Amino acid sequence: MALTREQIAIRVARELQDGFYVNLGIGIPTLVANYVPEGMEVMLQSENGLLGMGQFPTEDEIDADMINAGKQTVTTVTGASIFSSAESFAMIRGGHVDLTVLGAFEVDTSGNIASYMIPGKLIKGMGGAMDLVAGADNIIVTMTHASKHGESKLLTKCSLPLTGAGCIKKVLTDLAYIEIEDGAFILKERAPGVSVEEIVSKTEGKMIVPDHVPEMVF
Amino acid sequence: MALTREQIAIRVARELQDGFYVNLGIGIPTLVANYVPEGMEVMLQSENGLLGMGQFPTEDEIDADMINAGKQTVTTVTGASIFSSAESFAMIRGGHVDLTVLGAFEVDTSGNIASYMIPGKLIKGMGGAMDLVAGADNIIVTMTHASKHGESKLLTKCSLPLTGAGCIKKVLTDLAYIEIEDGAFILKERAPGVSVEEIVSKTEGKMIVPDHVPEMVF
Amino acid sequence: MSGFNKVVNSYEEAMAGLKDGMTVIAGGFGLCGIPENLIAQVKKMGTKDLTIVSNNCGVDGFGLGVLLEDRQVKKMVSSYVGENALFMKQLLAGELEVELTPQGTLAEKMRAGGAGIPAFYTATGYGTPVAEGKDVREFNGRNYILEESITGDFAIVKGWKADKFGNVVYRHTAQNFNPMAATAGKITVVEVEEIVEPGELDPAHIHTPGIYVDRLIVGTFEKRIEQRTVRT
Amino acid sequence: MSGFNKVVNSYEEAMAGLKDGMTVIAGGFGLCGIPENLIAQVKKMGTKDLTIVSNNCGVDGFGLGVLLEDRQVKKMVSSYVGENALFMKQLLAGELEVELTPQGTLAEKMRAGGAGIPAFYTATGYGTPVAEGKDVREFNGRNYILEESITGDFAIVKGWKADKFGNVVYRHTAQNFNPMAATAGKITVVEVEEIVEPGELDPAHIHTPGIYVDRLIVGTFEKRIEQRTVRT
Repeated sequence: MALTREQIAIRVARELQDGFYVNLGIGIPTLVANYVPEGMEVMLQSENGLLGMGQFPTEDEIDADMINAGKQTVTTVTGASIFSSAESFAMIRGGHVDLTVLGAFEVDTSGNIASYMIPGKLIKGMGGAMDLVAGADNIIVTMTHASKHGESKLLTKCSLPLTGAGCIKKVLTDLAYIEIEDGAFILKERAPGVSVEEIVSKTEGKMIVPDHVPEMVF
Repeated sequence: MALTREQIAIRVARELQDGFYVNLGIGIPTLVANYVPEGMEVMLQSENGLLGMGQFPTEDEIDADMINAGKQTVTTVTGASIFSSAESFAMIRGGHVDLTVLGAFEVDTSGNIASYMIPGKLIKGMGGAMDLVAGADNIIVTMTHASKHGESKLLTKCSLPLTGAGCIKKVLTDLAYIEIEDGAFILKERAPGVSVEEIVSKTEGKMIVPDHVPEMVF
Repeated sequence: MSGFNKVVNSYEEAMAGLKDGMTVIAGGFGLCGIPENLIAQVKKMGTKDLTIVSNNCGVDGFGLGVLLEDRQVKKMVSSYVGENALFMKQLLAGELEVELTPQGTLAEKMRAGGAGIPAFYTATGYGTPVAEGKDVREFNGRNYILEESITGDFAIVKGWKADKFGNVVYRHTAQNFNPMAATAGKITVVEVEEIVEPGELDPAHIHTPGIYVDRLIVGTFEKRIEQRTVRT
Repeated sequence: MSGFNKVVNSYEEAMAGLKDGMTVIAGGFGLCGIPENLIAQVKKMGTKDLTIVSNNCGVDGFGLGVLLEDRQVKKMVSSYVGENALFMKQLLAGELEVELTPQGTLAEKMRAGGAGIPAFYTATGYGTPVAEGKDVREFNGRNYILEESITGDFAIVKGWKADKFGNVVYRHTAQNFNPMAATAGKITVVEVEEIVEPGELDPAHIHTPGIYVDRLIVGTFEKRIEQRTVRT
């Protein structure tokens, strides 16, 4: 079975470490905050200028001046700091964020990522995504393995305009956890009940399959 | 008579305008603060990170954490702000300071200034002077017109290592107020009782003498 | 206005001198911390052919979006413009130019503009459409692109509190792009919720020192929320 | 150390890992806002061949000056080194290397280093000895030189108050180079006068967010005054 959105978030959360500063993108990445392992503390960075993002506010707490990068109303945790966009991206570009999780349209075996633009169709802009992928050492891309029409999103070469070049090393899809190394996808883990054959068949780019590919356990 | 240090400061103070942000260098420039015209407000910037520098503290007010760029203990005025060195030089480099007054060893007819180093003799460093001369539009250099041995400090070409190239337009010496334009010193005003001839004789670089050179009045 | 009193008393005075074809840098992120009334004044003035530098372009009918209604905007420099149907329409019709700029690069371009740094290198955008036509240079084995700074004829900024000297503090995440915008305008106009007595702001905690501020005005704000999310 | 508790309990622990030949960035301006005890710890450790990046090099017998006594410093990157006889002696004897860097360029190099900007253009130093060997480029009719950023193996920083998360505020002009130094160390060590309870610092007025801070220690400080000037 393909992973649910929640299972994707749970699997990503296993990459967290105590004391990590983490930037979570919009969508599935946001859910990761719900699965921080017991006894572990992480601090969420929101690129509009907030370190130490808390949960959504109650009706009484709502404040138009306190939002996250998804423009959602939020709160802060104890130990938070608030700063300018320049300072926020100094943190991001300077490599101070320990883990970045974000979505994508496509990734390829060179570690390229396309996530912000479908020419002639979707021209919204890259927001902070280009800075996030260029600045972070430790990035996990979460995405569906293939489109609704079955077209692979793990490619030899991205077809869409790039968000970043050669910067992605870890991809978690609904079917598998994959690392990118020396111009190939390395199949590291598969979703429960999903066969290596299915994953390979839905992967357009070169994939290396180790002898043993453990199944994820939830 | 050559101008006294106080007269130099008084003459510079005439260039102040209400609402000016001013950076005053160490030495004679510092004295300018004592001669701000009645009814006029200026705010002093100190490049270690203080805008709105006040007078020296009383014994009771002395605080090791409140100093100016000359490392002297100071106070702040109402409306002051305190910030990092990066922010301070963003102001300076970005051209936000209205007037900069600083000393020099030499200036030349190309607007070059040498003020920080005498090779083999004095190797203290440029401090903030290079940023100040590069960042400001409106700079007044104060200096003695000639050395104790009578050697001119207003040259065709600076002999010492430069602090800045082509950035000086106004020089006030103990003998004259001079502007630099199109590769020449323009003699604008002379110290009371000092002849044009004396000034010209003590100026090594090309000097243009207008028909009328008014005497400064104190 | 005399000495260091930056306070003006009308929005007309606040935006006096704005002319067709000028570049305006605006603070704000989404609808948070945007200079609502200064934008409304620009709409009222009807100034045309503006280049607007702002992370976003508001929404239909609010924020910078209102300047699209009478086609006052020639070009937007933004990182994300996805919340605005009229924007998309004008863009696809070729009536509006957009220069998509990564958010961190945009923030840094404003800061650099205000700080006298004409250009800087960043890895952001290397190998992407953003890098097209830009210099590439290697430092320590990695490739970076050269980005030039931005300055504006005007900067319009939303603060929380200020004193008459133009010292400004921002509230919560309404800070965002405002401090950088404030440094990068030839004329910087700040509107705030409250003007406090001189000396009330702690000198060590001022976000925007008055040296960057030319005009200051107090206004009232709608503060529309873009994504109202609550927990129950 | 667990979670976000950055507090360490000894200066040994604070500077653990410092090795011969490393680069150390230090906050402070003159003797104001210098990490006195961290410097003393470096002296105690006897680490050699250090490159020290700091606006000044202390005075004879205090501040970074103490590191000269046992010749621990190979190279200083500073804007002004005029207050130190031992420094001059070692420099003129060729026992010490100095890279004179304009003060604003030095501050910006540290900030850039922390912010992932490998290099930037500035007009500061164009046409002077500082420009030697550096790229020159024209923007809008003016010449600028390319300056590369600075990062350090360690950054040593003096704060006023901090919470256990490493959020730091500085006192008065003891801020100076400290915030930039804090961003530019692979390992950033901050010593403060007081560690306050979590939540006590206003999130909007933190000078150095905890993300930059690896180790935090509370110390006592002499705070020597370099130029005691009083009015009567």
